[in-house]
Amino acid sequence: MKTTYKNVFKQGPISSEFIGASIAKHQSKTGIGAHNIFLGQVRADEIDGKAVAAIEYTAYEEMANKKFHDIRETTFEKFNLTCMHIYHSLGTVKTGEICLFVFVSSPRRKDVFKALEYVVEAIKKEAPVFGKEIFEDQSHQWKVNS
Amino acid sequence: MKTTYKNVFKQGPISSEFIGASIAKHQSKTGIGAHNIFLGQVRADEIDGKAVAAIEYTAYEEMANKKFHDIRETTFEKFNLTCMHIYHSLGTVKTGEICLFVFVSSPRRKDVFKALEYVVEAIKKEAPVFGKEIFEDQSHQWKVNS
Amino acid sequence: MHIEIKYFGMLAEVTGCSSEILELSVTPVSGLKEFLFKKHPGLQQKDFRIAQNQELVSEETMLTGQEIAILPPFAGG
Amino acid sequence: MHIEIKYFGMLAEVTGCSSEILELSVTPVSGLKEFLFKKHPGLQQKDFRIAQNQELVSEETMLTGQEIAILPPFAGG
Repeated sequence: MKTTYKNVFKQGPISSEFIGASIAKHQSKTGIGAHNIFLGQVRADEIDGKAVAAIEYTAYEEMANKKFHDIRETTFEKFNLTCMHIYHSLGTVKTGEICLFVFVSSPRRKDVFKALEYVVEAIKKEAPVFGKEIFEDQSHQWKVNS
Repeated sequence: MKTTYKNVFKQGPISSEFIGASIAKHQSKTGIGAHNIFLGQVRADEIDGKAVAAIEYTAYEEMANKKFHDIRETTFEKFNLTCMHIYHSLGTVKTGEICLFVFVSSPRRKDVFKALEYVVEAIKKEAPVFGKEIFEDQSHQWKVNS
Repeated sequence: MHIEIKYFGMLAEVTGCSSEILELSVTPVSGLKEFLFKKHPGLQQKDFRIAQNQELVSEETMLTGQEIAILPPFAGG
Repeated sequence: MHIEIKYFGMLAEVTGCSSEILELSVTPVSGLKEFLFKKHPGLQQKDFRIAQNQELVSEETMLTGQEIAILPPFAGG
Protein backbone atom coordinates (compact mmCIF):
# COMPACT_ATOMS: atom_id res chain seq x y z
CA MET A 1 0.00 0.00 0.00
CA LYS A 2 1.37 3.38 -0.97
CA THR A 3 0.65 6.56 0.95
CA THR A 4 0.22 9.63 -1.21
CA TYR A 5 1.71 12.85 0.10
CA LYS A 6 0.82 16.43 -0.72
CA ASN A 7 2.54 17.54 -3.92
CA VAL A 8 4.97 20.37 -3.20
CA PHE A 9 6.11 20.78 -6.80
CA LYS A 10 4.97 23.37 -9.30
CA GLN A 11 5.88 23.35 -12.97
CA GLY A 12 8.08 26.36 -13.81
CA PRO A 13 8.85 29.44 -11.68
CA ILE A 14 6.78 30.55 -8.69
CA SER A 15 5.19 33.90 -9.54
CA SER A 16 5.07 36.96 -7.29
CA GLU A 17 1.27 37.02 -7.81
CA PHE A 18 1.03 33.51 -6.41
CA ILE A 19 3.04 34.58 -3.36
CA GLY A 20 0.90 37.71 -2.90
CA ALA A 21 -2.29 35.65 -3.15
CA SER A 22 -0.93 33.17 -0.63
CA ILE A 23 -0.27 36.03 1.83
CA ALA A 24 -3.79 37.41 1.27
CA LYS A 25 -5.34 34.03 2.14
CA HIS A 26 -3.91 34.29 5.65
CA GLN A 27 -5.76 37.47 6.53
CA SER A 28 -8.72 35.47 7.81
CA LYS A 29 -6.47 33.67 10.31
CA THR A 30 -6.56 36.34 12.99
CA GLY A 31 -4.59 34.30 15.52
CA ILE A 32 -1.47 34.88 13.43
CA GLY A 33 0.88 37.69 14.49
CA ALA A 34 3.97 36.95 12.39
CA HIS A 35 4.72 35.50 8.96
CA ASN A 36 8.16 34.61 7.68
CA ILE A 37 8.76 33.85 4.03
CA PHE A 38 11.83 32.45 2.33
CA LEU A 39 12.24 32.74 -1.43
CA GLY A 40 14.99 31.03 -3.38
CA GLN A 41 15.82 32.94 -6.57
CA VAL A 42 17.95 31.63 -9.42
CA ARG A 43 21.24 33.53 -9.45
CA ALA A 44 23.19 34.45 -12.60
CA ASP A 45 26.40 32.92 -11.26
CA GLU A 46 29.41 33.26 -13.49
CA ILE A 47 31.50 30.09 -13.81
CA ASP A 48 34.64 30.10 -15.99
CA GLY A 49 33.42 33.22 -17.76
CA LYS A 50 29.98 31.82 -18.57
CA ALA A 51 26.83 33.11 -16.87
CA VAL A 52 24.04 30.82 -15.67
CA ALA A 53 20.85 31.59 -17.64
CA ALA A 54 18.47 29.10 -15.96
CA ILE A 55 18.25 26.06 -13.73
CA GLU A 56 16.35 23.00 -14.88
CA TYR A 57 14.97 21.19 -11.82
CA THR A 58 14.15 17.52 -11.62
CA ALA A 59 13.32 15.47 -8.54
CA TYR A 60 12.71 11.98 -7.28
CA GLU A 61 9.19 13.26 -6.74
CA GLU A 62 7.65 10.50 -4.61
CA MET A 63 10.57 10.51 -2.18
CA ALA A 64 10.80 14.30 -2.17
CA ASN A 65 7.11 14.75 -1.34
CA LYS A 66 7.50 12.20 1.47
CA LYS A 67 10.55 14.13 2.75
CA PHE A 68 8.68 17.45 2.56
CA HIS A 69 5.88 15.80 4.52
CA ASP A 70 8.33 14.55 7.19
CA ILE A 71 9.96 17.99 7.40
CA ARG A 72 6.52 19.57 7.93
CA GLU A 73 5.63 17.11 10.70
CA THR A 74 8.92 17.60 12.52
CA THR A 75 8.70 21.38 12.21
CA PHE A 76 5.18 21.48 13.66
CA GLU A 77 6.41 19.32 16.57
CA LYS A 78 9.41 21.57 17.26
CA PHE A 79 7.86 25.03 16.84
CA ASN A 80 4.57 26.70 17.68
CA LEU A 81 3.27 27.32 14.15
CA THR A 82 -0.23 28.13 12.91
CA CYS A 83 0.53 27.08 9.35
CA MET A 84 3.25 26.28 6.89
CA HIS A 85 3.47 26.01 3.09
CA ILE A 86 6.24 24.79 0.84
CA TYR A 87 6.41 25.06 -2.97
CA HIS A 88 9.33 24.02 -5.15
CA SER A 89 9.71 24.42 -8.90
CA LEU A 90 10.28 21.66 -11.41
CA GLY A 91 11.43 22.28 -14.97
CA THR A 92 13.10 25.45 -16.17
CA VAL A 93 13.47 28.49 -13.89
CA LYS A 94 15.32 31.44 -15.39
CA THR A 95 17.72 33.70 -13.48
CA GLY A 96 15.80 36.20 -11.39
CA GLU A 97 12.83 33.84 -11.09
CA ILE A 98 11.77 32.11 -7.90
CA CYS A 99 12.22 28.34 -7.45
CA LEU A 100 11.47 27.86 -3.73
CA PHE A 101 8.76 29.44 -1.57
CA VAL A 102 8.55 28.55 2.12
CA PHE A 103 5.94 30.30 4.24
CA VAL A 104 5.54 29.86 8.02
CA SER A 105 3.09 31.67 10.32
CA SER A 106 2.73 31.79 14.09
CA PRO A 107 1.06 33.85 16.79
CA ARG A 108 4.55 35.16 17.73
CA ARG A 109 7.66 36.15 15.87
CA LYS A 110 10.28 34.16 17.81
CA ASP A 111 8.82 30.91 16.47
CA VAL A 112 8.74 31.89 12.80
CA PHE A 113 12.44 32.82 12.58
CA LYS A 114 13.67 29.53 14.04
CA ALA A 115 11.11 27.45 12.16
CA LEU A 116 11.79 28.98 8.74
CA GLU A 117 15.55 28.50 8.91
CA TYR A 118 15.02 24.94 10.14
CA VAL A 119 12.72 24.13 7.21
CA VAL A 120 14.92 25.69 4.54
CA GLU A 121 18.05 23.93 5.81
CA ALA A 122 16.19 20.61 5.96
CA ILE A 123 14.93 21.03 2.38
CA LYS A 124 18.44 21.78 1.07
CA LYS A 125 19.85 18.77 2.92
CA GLU A 126 17.14 16.13 2.65
CA ALA A 127 15.00 16.70 -0.44
CA PRO A 128 16.11 14.71 -3.51
CA VAL A 129 15.87 17.61 -5.94
CA PHE A 130 18.44 18.08 -8.70
CA GLY A 131 19.42 21.20 -10.57
CA LYS A 132 21.03 21.51 -13.97
CA GLU A 133 22.59 24.95 -14.42
CA ILE A 134 22.13 25.97 -18.05
CA PHE A 135 24.59 28.54 -19.36
CA GLU A 136 23.88 31.15 -21.98
CA ASP A 137 25.67 29.01 -24.61
CA GLN A 138 23.36 26.05 -23.75
CA SER A 139 26.17 24.08 -22.09
CA HIS A 140 25.40 22.92 -18.55
CA GLN A 141 26.74 21.76 -15.21
CA TRP A 142 25.06 20.10 -12.25
CA LYS A 143 24.36 22.23 -9.18
CA VAL A 144 25.38 21.00 -5.72
CA ASN A 145 24.06 22.57 -2.51
CA SER A 146 26.61 24.01 -0.12
CA MET B 1 20.28 71.91 9.43
CA LYS B 2 17.98 68.92 9.47
CA THR B 3 18.70 65.74 7.57
CA THR B 4 15.66 64.15 5.98
CA TYR B 5 15.49 60.39 6.07
CA LYS B 6 13.57 57.99 3.84
CA ASN B 7 9.97 57.67 5.02
CA VAL B 8 9.24 54.13 6.14
CA PHE B 9 5.61 54.78 7.05
CA LYS B 10 2.55 53.98 4.98
CA GLN B 11 -0.97 55.10 5.85
CA GLY B 12 -3.14 52.09 6.70
CA PRO B 13 -2.43 48.38 6.19
CA ILE B 14 0.22 47.01 3.82
CA SER B 15 -1.53 45.07 1.06
CA SER B 16 -0.54 41.65 -0.25
CA GLU B 17 -0.49 43.18 -3.77
CA PHE B 18 2.13 45.69 -2.62
CA ILE B 19 4.24 42.85 -1.20
CA GLY B 20 3.84 40.81 -4.40
CA ALA B 21 4.84 43.80 -6.54
CA SER B 22 7.85 44.41 -4.31
CA ILE B 23 8.99 40.80 -4.84
CA ALA B 24 8.49 41.13 -8.63
CA LYS B 25 10.75 44.21 -8.73
CA HIS B 26 13.67 42.09 -7.52
CA GLN B 27 13.62 39.72 -10.47
CA SER B 28 15.96 41.98 -12.42
CA LYS B 29 18.57 41.70 -9.65
CA THR B 30 20.09 38.44 -10.79
CA GLY B 31 22.84 38.47 -8.19
CA ILE B 32 20.25 37.66 -5.54
CA GLY B 33 19.86 34.02 -4.49
CA ALA B 34 17.73 34.36 -1.36
CA HIS B 35 14.99 36.64 -0.08
CA ASN B 36 13.63 36.63 3.44
CA ILE B 37 10.45 38.50 4.31
CA PHE B 38 8.94 39.24 7.70
CA LEU B 39 5.31 40.32 7.96
CA GLY B 40 3.71 41.52 11.18
CA GLN B 41 -0.04 40.87 11.18
CA VAL B 42 -2.52 42.33 13.69
CA ARG B 43 -3.70 39.54 15.97
CA ALA B 44 -7.24 39.30 17.40
CA ASP B 45 -5.93 38.89 20.94
CA GLU B 46 -8.58 38.38 23.59
CA ILE B 47 -8.05 40.43 26.75
CA ASP B 48 -10.52 40.13 29.65
CA GLY B 49 -13.08 38.62 27.32
CA LYS B 50 -12.82 41.37 24.69
CA ALA B 51 -11.24 40.77 21.28
CA VAL B 52 -8.88 43.24 19.59
CA ALA B 53 -10.49 44.54 16.38
CA ALA B 54 -7.70 46.84 15.17
CA ILE B 55 -4.51 48.60 16.16
CA GLU B 56 -4.16 52.33 15.61
CA TYR B 57 -0.50 53.16 15.04
CA THR B 58 1.15 56.50 15.72
CA ALA B 59 4.85 57.31 15.76
CA TYR B 60 7.37 59.97 16.57
CA GLU B 61 7.94 59.97 12.83
CA GLU B 62 11.13 62.03 12.49
CA MET B 63 12.92 60.02 15.16
CA ALA B 64 11.51 56.72 13.89
CA ASN B 65 12.66 57.36 10.32
CA LYS B 66 16.11 58.26 11.66
CA LYS B 67 16.15 55.03 13.69
CA PHE B 68 15.04 52.99 10.68
CA HIS B 69 17.87 54.63 8.75
CA ASP B 70 20.39 53.74 11.49
CA ILE B 71 19.10 50.16 11.63
CA ARG B 72 19.52 49.88 7.84
CA GLU B 73 23.10 51.19 7.98
CA THR B 74 24.09 48.86 10.81
CA THR B 75 22.48 45.87 9.12
CA PHE B 76 24.31 46.50 5.84
CA GLU B 77 27.58 46.74 7.80
CA LYS B 78 26.96 43.49 9.68
CA PHE B 79 25.57 41.28 6.89
CA ASN B 80 26.22 40.72 3.19
CA LEU B 81 22.95 42.04 1.76
CA THR B 82 22.04 43.14 -1.76
CA CYS B 83 19.03 45.13 -0.63
CA MET B 84 16.64 45.78 2.20
CA HIS B 85 13.22 47.42 2.52
CA ILE B 86 11.16 48.34 5.57
CA TYR B 87 7.54 49.52 5.61
CA HIS B 88 5.47 50.21 8.73
CA SER B 89 1.81 51.21 8.93
CA LEU B 90 0.42 54.34 10.54
CA GLY B 91 -3.26 54.77 11.40
CA THR B 92 -5.76 51.95 11.67
CA VAL B 93 -4.82 48.37 10.80
CA LYS B 94 -7.54 45.79 11.36
CA THR B 95 -6.96 42.26 12.67
CA GLY B 96 -5.64 40.00 9.92
CA GLU B 97 -4.08 42.97 8.11
CA ILE B 98 -0.36 43.58 7.79
CA CYS B 99 1.36 46.41 9.69
CA LEU B 100 5.07 45.63 9.18
CA PHE B 101 6.89 44.44 6.06
CA VAL B 102 10.63 43.83 6.20
CA PHE B 103 12.36 42.46 3.10
CA VAL B 104 16.03 41.48 2.88
CA SER B 105 17.87 39.94 -0.08
CA SER B 106 21.35 38.50 -0.47
CA PRO B 107 23.34 36.29 -2.82
CA ARG B 108 23.21 33.55 -0.14
CA ARG B 109 20.65 32.31 2.36
CA LYS B 110 22.76 32.29 5.54
CA ASP B 111 22.93 36.08 5.47
CA VAL B 112 19.22 36.73 5.02
CA PHE B 113 18.13 34.70 8.05
CA LYS B 114 20.47 36.46 10.47
CA ALA B 115 19.88 39.89 8.96
CA LEU B 116 16.08 39.69 8.98
CA GLU B 117 15.86 38.66 12.62
CA TYR B 118 18.34 41.38 13.53
CA VAL B 119 16.29 44.06 11.74
CA VAL B 120 12.93 42.99 13.17
CA GLU B 121 14.26 42.83 16.74
CA ALA B 122 15.88 46.26 16.33
CA ILE B 123 12.63 47.77 15.02
CA LYS B 124 10.64 46.36 17.94
CA LYS B 125 13.20 47.67 20.43
CA GLU B 126 14.33 50.98 18.96
CA ALA B 127 11.60 52.50 16.80
CA PRO B 128 9.33 54.98 18.60
CA VAL B 129 6.08 53.56 17.26
CA PHE B 130 2.99 53.32 19.46
CA GLY B 131 -0.03 51.06 19.13
CA LYS B 132 -3.51 51.54 20.52
CA GLU B 133 -5.39 48.24 20.60
CA ILE B 134 -9.03 48.98 19.77
CA PHE B 135 -11.53 46.42 21.04
CA GLU B 136 -14.78 45.49 19.35
CA ASP B 137 -16.71 47.68 21.84
CA GLN B 138 -14.49 50.69 20.89
CA SER B 139 -12.67 50.69 24.26
CA HIS B 140 -8.88 50.55 23.97
CA GLN B 141 -5.58 49.74 25.66
CA TRP B 142 -2.01 50.58 24.75
CA LYS B 143 0.15 47.85 23.28
CA VAL B 144 3.63 47.18 24.67
CA ASN B 145 6.21 45.04 22.83
CA SER B 146 7.49 41.96 24.62
CA MET C 1 14.49 79.05 27.41
CA HIS C 2 11.52 77.91 25.34
CA ILE C 3 11.42 74.18 24.72
CA GLU C 4 8.89 72.23 22.72
CA ILE C 5 7.75 69.07 24.51
CA LYS C 6 5.98 66.37 22.49
CA TYR C 7 3.85 63.63 24.05
CA PHE C 8 3.02 60.35 22.33
CA GLY C 9 0.55 57.50 22.68
CA MET C 10 -0.87 56.98 26.15
CA LEU C 11 1.16 59.95 27.46
CA ALA C 12 -0.70 62.34 25.18
CA GLU C 13 -3.86 60.97 26.80
CA VAL C 14 -2.44 61.62 30.28
CA THR C 15 -1.31 65.18 29.55
CA GLY C 16 -4.28 65.97 27.33
CA CYS C 17 -2.02 67.41 24.60
CA SER C 18 0.33 66.18 21.91
CA SER C 19 2.81 69.04 22.38
CA GLU C 20 3.38 72.19 24.40
CA ILE C 21 6.02 74.91 24.64
CA LEU C 22 7.48 75.26 28.12
CA GLU C 23 9.65 77.98 29.62
CA LEU C 24 12.49 76.13 31.38
CA SER C 25 15.83 77.06 32.94
CA VAL C 26 18.97 75.19 31.95
CA THR C 27 18.66 71.94 33.84
CA PRO C 28 19.44 68.26 33.44
CA VAL C 29 16.67 65.93 32.29
CA SER C 30 15.99 65.01 35.94
CA GLY C 31 14.93 68.63 36.53
CA LEU C 32 12.62 68.51 33.53
CA LYS C 33 11.01 65.35 34.91
CA GLU C 34 10.32 67.02 38.28
CA PHE C 35 8.76 69.95 36.44
CA LEU C 36 6.57 67.65 34.32
CA PHE C 37 5.47 65.56 37.31
CA LYS C 38 4.12 68.75 38.92
CA LYS C 39 2.41 69.96 35.76
CA HIS C 40 1.02 66.52 34.78
CA PRO C 41 0.82 64.37 37.93
CA GLY C 42 -0.59 61.48 35.90
CA LEU C 43 2.88 60.99 34.37
CA GLN C 44 4.21 59.74 37.71
CA GLN C 45 2.53 56.37 37.30
CA LYS C 46 3.70 55.97 33.72
CA ASP C 47 6.69 54.21 32.22
CA PHE C 48 8.41 56.51 29.71
CA ARG C 49 11.73 57.54 28.16
CA ILE C 50 12.85 60.97 27.03
CA ALA C 51 14.42 61.92 23.70
CA GLN C 52 16.17 65.21 23.01
CA ASN C 53 16.68 66.11 19.38
CA GLN C 54 15.46 62.58 18.48
CA GLU C 55 17.98 60.71 20.64
CA LEU C 56 17.20 58.99 23.93
CA VAL C 57 18.85 60.76 26.86
CA SER C 58 19.59 59.91 30.50
CA GLU C 59 18.68 61.78 33.71
CA GLU C 60 22.03 63.59 33.68
CA THR C 61 21.83 64.97 30.13
CA MET C 62 21.52 68.79 30.06
CA LEU C 63 18.65 70.35 28.16
CA THR C 64 19.90 72.23 25.11
CA GLY C 65 16.71 73.90 23.97
CA GLN C 66 16.14 71.36 21.22
CA GLU C 67 12.93 69.41 20.82
CA ILE C 68 12.06 67.06 23.68
CA ALA C 69 9.82 64.00 23.27
CA ILE C 70 8.24 62.00 26.07
CA LEU C 71 7.92 58.43 24.80
CA PRO C 72 5.80 55.60 26.21
CA PRO C 73 6.87 51.96 25.64
CA PHE C 74 7.46 51.16 21.96
CA ALA C 75 5.00 48.90 20.19
CA GLY C 76 6.13 48.81 16.56
CA GLY C 77 5.59 45.81 14.32
CA MET D 1 14.64 -10.99 -8.28
CA HIS D 2 13.61 -8.13 -10.57
CA ILE D 3 14.40 -4.70 -9.17
CA GLU D 4 13.67 -1.32 -10.72
CA ILE D 5 16.63 1.04 -10.51
CA LYS D 6 16.03 4.76 -11.07
CA TYR D 7 18.76 7.25 -11.97
CA PHE D 8 18.52 10.99 -11.44
CA GLY D 9 20.24 14.15 -12.59
CA MET D 10 23.84 13.73 -13.72
CA LEU D 11 23.65 9.97 -13.03
CA ALA D 12 20.97 9.53 -15.66
CA GLU D 13 23.43 11.20 -18.04
CA VAL D 14 26.18 8.75 -17.01
CA THR D 15 24.05 5.62 -17.36
CA GLY D 16 22.15 6.91 -20.37
CA CYS D 17 18.79 5.96 -18.85
CA SER D 18 16.43 7.19 -16.18
CA SER D 19 15.43 3.70 -15.06
CA GLU D 20 16.05 0.05 -15.78
CA ILE D 21 14.88 -3.30 -14.42
CA LEU D 22 17.73 -5.53 -13.25
CA GLU D 23 17.80 -9.21 -12.33
CA LEU D 24 19.66 -9.37 -9.02
CA SER D 25 20.23 -11.98 -6.32
CA VAL D 26 19.54 -11.15 -2.67
CA THR D 27 22.51 -9.04 -1.69
CA PRO D 28 23.36 -6.05 0.47
CA VAL D 29 23.58 -2.60 -1.15
CA SER D 30 27.36 -3.02 -1.43
CA GLY D 31 26.74 -5.92 -3.82
CA LEU D 32 24.38 -3.80 -5.89
CA LYS D 33 27.05 -1.11 -6.14
CA GLU D 34 29.65 -3.59 -7.45
CA PHE D 35 27.12 -4.77 -10.02
CA LEU D 36 26.32 -1.20 -11.11
CA PHE D 37 30.02 -0.22 -11.32
CA LYS D 38 30.53 -3.06 -13.81
CA LYS D 39 27.43 -2.19 -15.83
CA HIS D 40 28.01 1.59 -15.77
CA PRO D 41 31.73 2.22 -15.14
CA GLY D 42 31.11 6.00 -15.27
CA LEU D 43 29.37 5.76 -11.87
CA GLN D 44 32.69 4.98 -10.18
CA GLN D 45 33.80 8.61 -10.39
CA LYS D 46 30.48 9.95 -9.14
CA ASP D 47 29.29 10.94 -5.70
CA PHE D 48 25.89 9.35 -5.01
CA ARG D 49 23.58 7.88 -2.38
CA ILE D 50 21.13 5.03 -2.67
CA ALA D 51 17.49 4.98 -1.58
CA GLN D 52 15.39 1.82 -1.25
CA ASN D 53 11.65 2.32 -1.11
CA GLN D 54 12.29 6.10 -0.85
CA GLU D 55 14.57 5.91 2.19
CA LEU D 56 18.35 6.36 2.12
CA VAL D 57 20.14 3.12 2.92
CA SER D 58 23.68 2.11 3.91
CA GLU D 59 26.09 -0.40 2.33
CA GLU D 60 24.90 -3.15 4.70
CA THR D 61 21.16 -2.83 4.00
CA MET D 62 19.76 -5.89 2.22
CA LEU D 63 17.87 -5.45 -1.04
CA THR D 64 14.18 -6.30 -0.62
CA GLY D 65 13.02 -6.08 -4.19
CA GLN D 66 11.48 -2.64 -3.71
CA GLU D 67 12.34 0.34 -5.89
CA ILE D 68 15.95 1.52 -5.76
CA ALA D 69 17.03 5.08 -6.62
CA ILE D 70 20.57 6.24 -7.29
CA LEU D 71 20.75 9.87 -6.20
CA PRO D 72 23.39 12.47 -7.05
CA PRO D 73 24.06 15.39 -4.62
CA PHE D 74 20.87 17.29 -3.73
CA ALA D 75 20.43 20.80 -5.11
CA GLY D 76 16.96 21.90 -4.01
CA GLY D 77 16.08 25.53 -3.32
